[in-house]
Amino acid sequence: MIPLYYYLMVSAVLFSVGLAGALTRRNAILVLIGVELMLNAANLNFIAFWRYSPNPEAITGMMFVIFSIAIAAAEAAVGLALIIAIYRHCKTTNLERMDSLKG
Amino acid sequence: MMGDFFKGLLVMIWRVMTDQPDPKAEFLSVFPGGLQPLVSAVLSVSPIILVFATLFALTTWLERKGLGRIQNRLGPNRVGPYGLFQPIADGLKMLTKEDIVPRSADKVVHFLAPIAFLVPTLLAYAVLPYGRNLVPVNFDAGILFFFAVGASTELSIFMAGWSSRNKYSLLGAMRAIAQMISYEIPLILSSVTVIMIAGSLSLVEIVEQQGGYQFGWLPGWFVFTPWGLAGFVIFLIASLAESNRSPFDIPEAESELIAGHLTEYSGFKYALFFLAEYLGMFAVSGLAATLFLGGWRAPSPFLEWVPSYVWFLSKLVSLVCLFIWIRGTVPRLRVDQLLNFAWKFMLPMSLLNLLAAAAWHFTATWNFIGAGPGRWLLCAAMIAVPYVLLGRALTGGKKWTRRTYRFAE
Amino acid sequence: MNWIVQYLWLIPVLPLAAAGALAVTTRPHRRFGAGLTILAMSASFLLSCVAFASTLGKTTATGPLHEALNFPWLQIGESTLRLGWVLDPLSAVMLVMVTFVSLLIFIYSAGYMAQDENFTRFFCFLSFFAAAMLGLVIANNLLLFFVCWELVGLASYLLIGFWYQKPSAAAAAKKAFITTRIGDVVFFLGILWLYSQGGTLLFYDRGAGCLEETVISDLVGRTTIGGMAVTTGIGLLIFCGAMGKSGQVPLHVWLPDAMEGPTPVSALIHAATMVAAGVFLIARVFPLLDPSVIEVTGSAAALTVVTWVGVITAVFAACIAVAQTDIKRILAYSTVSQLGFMMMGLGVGGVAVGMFHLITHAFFKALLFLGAGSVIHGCHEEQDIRNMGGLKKFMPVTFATYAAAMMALSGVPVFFSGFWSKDEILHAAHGWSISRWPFYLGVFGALLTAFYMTRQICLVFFGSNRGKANSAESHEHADPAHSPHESPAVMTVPLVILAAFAVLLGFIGTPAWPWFQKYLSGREPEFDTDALFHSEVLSTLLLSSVIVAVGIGLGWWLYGRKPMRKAGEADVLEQMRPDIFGLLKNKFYVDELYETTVIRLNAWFAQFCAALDHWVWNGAVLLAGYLVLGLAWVNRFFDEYVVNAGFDEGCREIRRGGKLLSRLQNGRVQSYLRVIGVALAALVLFLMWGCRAS
Amino acid sequence: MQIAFAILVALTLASAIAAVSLRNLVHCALCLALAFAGLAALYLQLGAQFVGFAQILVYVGAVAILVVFAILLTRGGESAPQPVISRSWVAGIAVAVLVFGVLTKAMLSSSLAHREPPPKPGPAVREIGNQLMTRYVLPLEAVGLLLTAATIGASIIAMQDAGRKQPDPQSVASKPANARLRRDAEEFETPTG
Repeated sequence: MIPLYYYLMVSAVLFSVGLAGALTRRNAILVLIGVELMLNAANLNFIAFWRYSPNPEAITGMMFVIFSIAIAAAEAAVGLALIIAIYRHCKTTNLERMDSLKG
Repeated sequence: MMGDFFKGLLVMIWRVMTDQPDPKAEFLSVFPGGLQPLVSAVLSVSPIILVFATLFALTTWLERKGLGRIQNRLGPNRVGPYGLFQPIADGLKMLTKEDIVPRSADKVVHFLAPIAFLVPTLLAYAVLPYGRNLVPVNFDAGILFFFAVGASTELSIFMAGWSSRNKYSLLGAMRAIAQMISYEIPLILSSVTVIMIAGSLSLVEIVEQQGGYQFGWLPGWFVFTPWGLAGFVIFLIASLAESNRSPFDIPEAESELIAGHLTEYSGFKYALFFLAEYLGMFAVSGLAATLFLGGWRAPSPFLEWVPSYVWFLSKLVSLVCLFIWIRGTVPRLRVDQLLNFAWKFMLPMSLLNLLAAAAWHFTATWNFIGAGPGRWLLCAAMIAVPYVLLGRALTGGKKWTRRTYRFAE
Repeated sequence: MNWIVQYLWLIPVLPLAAAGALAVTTRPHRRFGAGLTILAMSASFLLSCVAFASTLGKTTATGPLHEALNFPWLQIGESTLRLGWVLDPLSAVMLVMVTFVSLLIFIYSAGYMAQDENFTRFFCFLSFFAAAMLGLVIANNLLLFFVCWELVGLASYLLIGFWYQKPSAAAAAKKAFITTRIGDVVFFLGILWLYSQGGTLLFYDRGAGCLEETVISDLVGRTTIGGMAVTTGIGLLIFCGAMGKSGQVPLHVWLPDAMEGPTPVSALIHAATMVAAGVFLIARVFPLLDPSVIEVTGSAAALTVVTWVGVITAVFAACIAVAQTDIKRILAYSTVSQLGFMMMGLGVGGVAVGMFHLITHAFFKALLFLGAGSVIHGCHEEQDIRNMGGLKKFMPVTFATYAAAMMALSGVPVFFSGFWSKDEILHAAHGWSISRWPFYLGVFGALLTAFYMTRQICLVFFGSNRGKANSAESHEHADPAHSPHESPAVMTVPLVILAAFAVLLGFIGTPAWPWFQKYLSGREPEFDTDALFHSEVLSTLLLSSVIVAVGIGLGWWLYGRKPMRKAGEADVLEQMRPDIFGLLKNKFYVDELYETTVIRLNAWFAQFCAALDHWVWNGAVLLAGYLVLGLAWVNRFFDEYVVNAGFDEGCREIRRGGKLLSRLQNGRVQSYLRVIGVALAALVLFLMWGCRAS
Repeated sequence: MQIAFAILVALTLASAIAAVSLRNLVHCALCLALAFAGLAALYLQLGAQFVGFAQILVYVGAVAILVVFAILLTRGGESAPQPVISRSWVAGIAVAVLVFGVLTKAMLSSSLAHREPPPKPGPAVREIGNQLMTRYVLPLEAVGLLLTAATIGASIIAMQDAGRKQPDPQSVASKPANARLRRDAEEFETPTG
């Protein structure tokens, strides 16, 4: 049977991959993708902990994932809409050129 | 060894024929333990593929014949009796055609698209209960599974449209996705009513719930309740749109954008798409039958002896015929009409239907005189009144003038 | 306490509400406007009738019962100012009269103003006026009285100037307003004096009111300049207000000009109600003028003044009326003279006499004005009686009612109300202790009244038509559009009703059955016919009948016998004595007199003030201005070269610091994210070590 | 079991890495969808059926589509000419590695990392339903509100502001898909690629 920390490792890798993507890509959408990946890594953690918890009848972990999925969906929708709006405003999705808020 | 193999096979077939529980057990016992899951999977999958592939072939023939009749033509009548072998001929043609890929196309995605389209469609069949004990996998979230895989076909359509680098394909794909997203919501909402009443996500359970007869003769199918009827209609319309069939076939409108996302496909890949679309249609009508028409249940007590899968298949086929009929009758919509219809009419109606179902659920405990007719009237009113009002509001009180025909000189 | 007294306030408030509603209605809603006002008016008419009925037969030992309802309105330090309303025979009679006449006139105006574009505005003003008048009638507090009084003045200003496009109308409105204002100022002085002396302005306050024994007997004790009793002084001041409002000489000048307003307005304000307000005021504060009515011995000197002013006004105005040619002006001057009669009646005979004439006069004068209005209407806005004549056959109803009113005014014996009321006055004057002259002058005035009314009616209704339509007698009915015509029913019906009252109303005050007088003084009337044949009563009756006969006969002999042929022709009297006639025609040159004296003085003073302003004050202001400018300049210099420099330096420093710090914020999302990542790592590490430690 | 797990993990991680590293954005989006599918499969393997299907339904069915649409609307469809890696990528990678290291250290040092799973719990879907309706009903309401707000907000943000481009009111209907579709029609008149 698979021990828990396999899943934890997987989610850690997934998380850092997402983080790396969010940190290194120029395109805003790619950054969003990275964020989504990080979220899913967290979800995987929850599910894994639920499954491996001493009493899986308490389905708190799953609940948490369900809610986080819903919220992630909302977040994706709004985020993408924002990106589209930004694109329409300054004709780029390149994060390095969206620095009009610099001091 | 060989003996009990065939014996087991025969027993299994007999049991399947006569709706007996757990038909596979005896036959599986022949095999060594390691193989058993694999064999059982094969045993569940292969009949589905065979049956529905045949059904697909027959349906193409039936559709062309039916449309021909509707359009006052003969339809295919050359190959075989009544052109019955036409599908075979078509299939041969398709398979032997050259497979063209545009130079600028994104090869990988272009290649993956039909597969990504076909696989989920086939997966959807896994949860349908075909007969009394005939269900491949009995997930207790079966209907959710169905919709999940159904939803994942949209991406494949996008892949097809985007990868072939053709404006018509892209437009078609975009239209298809917009349409599918828009109509998925009424589809799911109208089936949520059933889930609410049945109290389960498992299709088997749902069919179980539809047993028995009300008033002694009317089957307990959900379609025979106010909310059920409304839900059934909404479901049918939405599933028409989901499976890109006329009058909602604008994604592949031949006359506007030549077959939409299928423009750049030919030969085998095109055949796959074609197959997948029809399979999708079967699956969704199968789901409709399961949710509203009582699945494999017989319409009346004295027809119980007929095997259950016959009922299921007959319901499915009649739904398919209905689809064909609609396709032959109703003209195609415009994009904005389509979406307005989805968001301004279908969505509110399905929500109201949900309310009606809730009312039905809570009035189930009524036990005064005339409670039965009372809740019938209540729910019916809860659906009918908003329907009339909404219709009024949407048509903006405009009168339908007589249609005028314009001919080319 | 009588229940109707609780709801007395409704009577003025209903028309006020109607006015308010109309003020926000747009022009097109004519029917609504008229309907609303008439509805409100009739409602308050009914209420008034109820109130009137409730006062019948309520008497006390001393006199009529005054049912007052007072409430605190304003708290100034120690003293609270209390307002309230009172219901007693006086106000009840006035209420009924005012509401009834107003109602009829409203209905009439609905027909008269039918063509006017500002229909709704007109009704709004009318209703507003009625509200103010009714408030004045029921007021139980001199202040409230004064407020309503001023509102009435405002309403009359608005209504006189209703056709403000006509410069003459605007001027007339201004004149009326200012002239009455002169009186009002004095009136207000009187109020203040009364408050300072008596300490209350409530009329009736369970014995503590300013018209009741305690206060009055306290006031009559004190004397002021020239040994005059305080009450007398106050009474005179208040009487000045009455003079202004009800056009006594010398403040009568505004009343004739007020005829510029629409005829219903003239009828309502300048005949029936508002001008009567002055008389009503005197009747209301009568105890101040003559303490004896409430068994307080004190000087009634003020009454003498009232009497003399009344007499002079009566004769003076009657004389002028003889020579006027504008139909409404004649009526206006006759109003003035009748008001004089009322004042005289008050002076010589007390409240009952004056009020009786007021009531009867209200009806027939309103009727006269409405008739005149109907005549003007029928003759297409023609007002000069020289261009009329022979209207008898064109407008029979108008003629009949008009004739009735005329006879009532000139006091044709027995059957007409004017006869009885005027006879009352003459009789009282005859019995006046101080002097006989009022009697003689009154007789002369009555004679003139009969005369000029006859003259007017002859010129208007008899003879042949001298209107523009057929100034050339060639074709009588050439164009019916311009030939006179009878007015619509909505106008004639009120005429008929008023006529009925003008005739019958006299019988409630005959010497044989003096119901009215008794009612006012709160006693039971008793019926005795031989009071009629008491010697000097009979003699005055006969005398006044003779006078009337003479007056009418003279008028007929001069004007009726050989009617005026055509418009341009000179008046008969003018042919005899041009000088006198001219004098009368020009109203004794009173206006001109004021023009040369008062107004000239005023203008001169104004110019003087202007000069003062321009040279003295202006200079001072300029000086101050330059001073301030100089200061400002110094200030600016300091700012620019001391303060600004310092601040600029400071700001520059701060900005430099900010630049340095803002490097941190480079606006790149990802760099922030990096920081977050590092922070996350740091946090986890910290937690781990934290756990290890614990 | 192990094999399936290995395959799934390999698939998921590979497609995740591809999703953040490929040049062509659409490929990235597709790989993202694949990664989501793999995760869903992992959930199923962990016995969380409902969550798995929900994951597919939401992420593959909706979020991936949204991403794709966003990509096309921002003309990211064609491969970018300029370098797709930001200038400070070294620092980024460094931070990511740091975080990864810390996480692994935390995990391995924790006691319950090597816990074995208890026997499989019973079918949880009905249980989830009950819990959602009873214990978690308030969060459920909140999430419903959030989703509504997000829908409206997203459609308003992404809507072409009506004054400028689309005078007719009904195309600015209560749905981004509508406006979206029209915008595609505008933006992709010219064949891309």
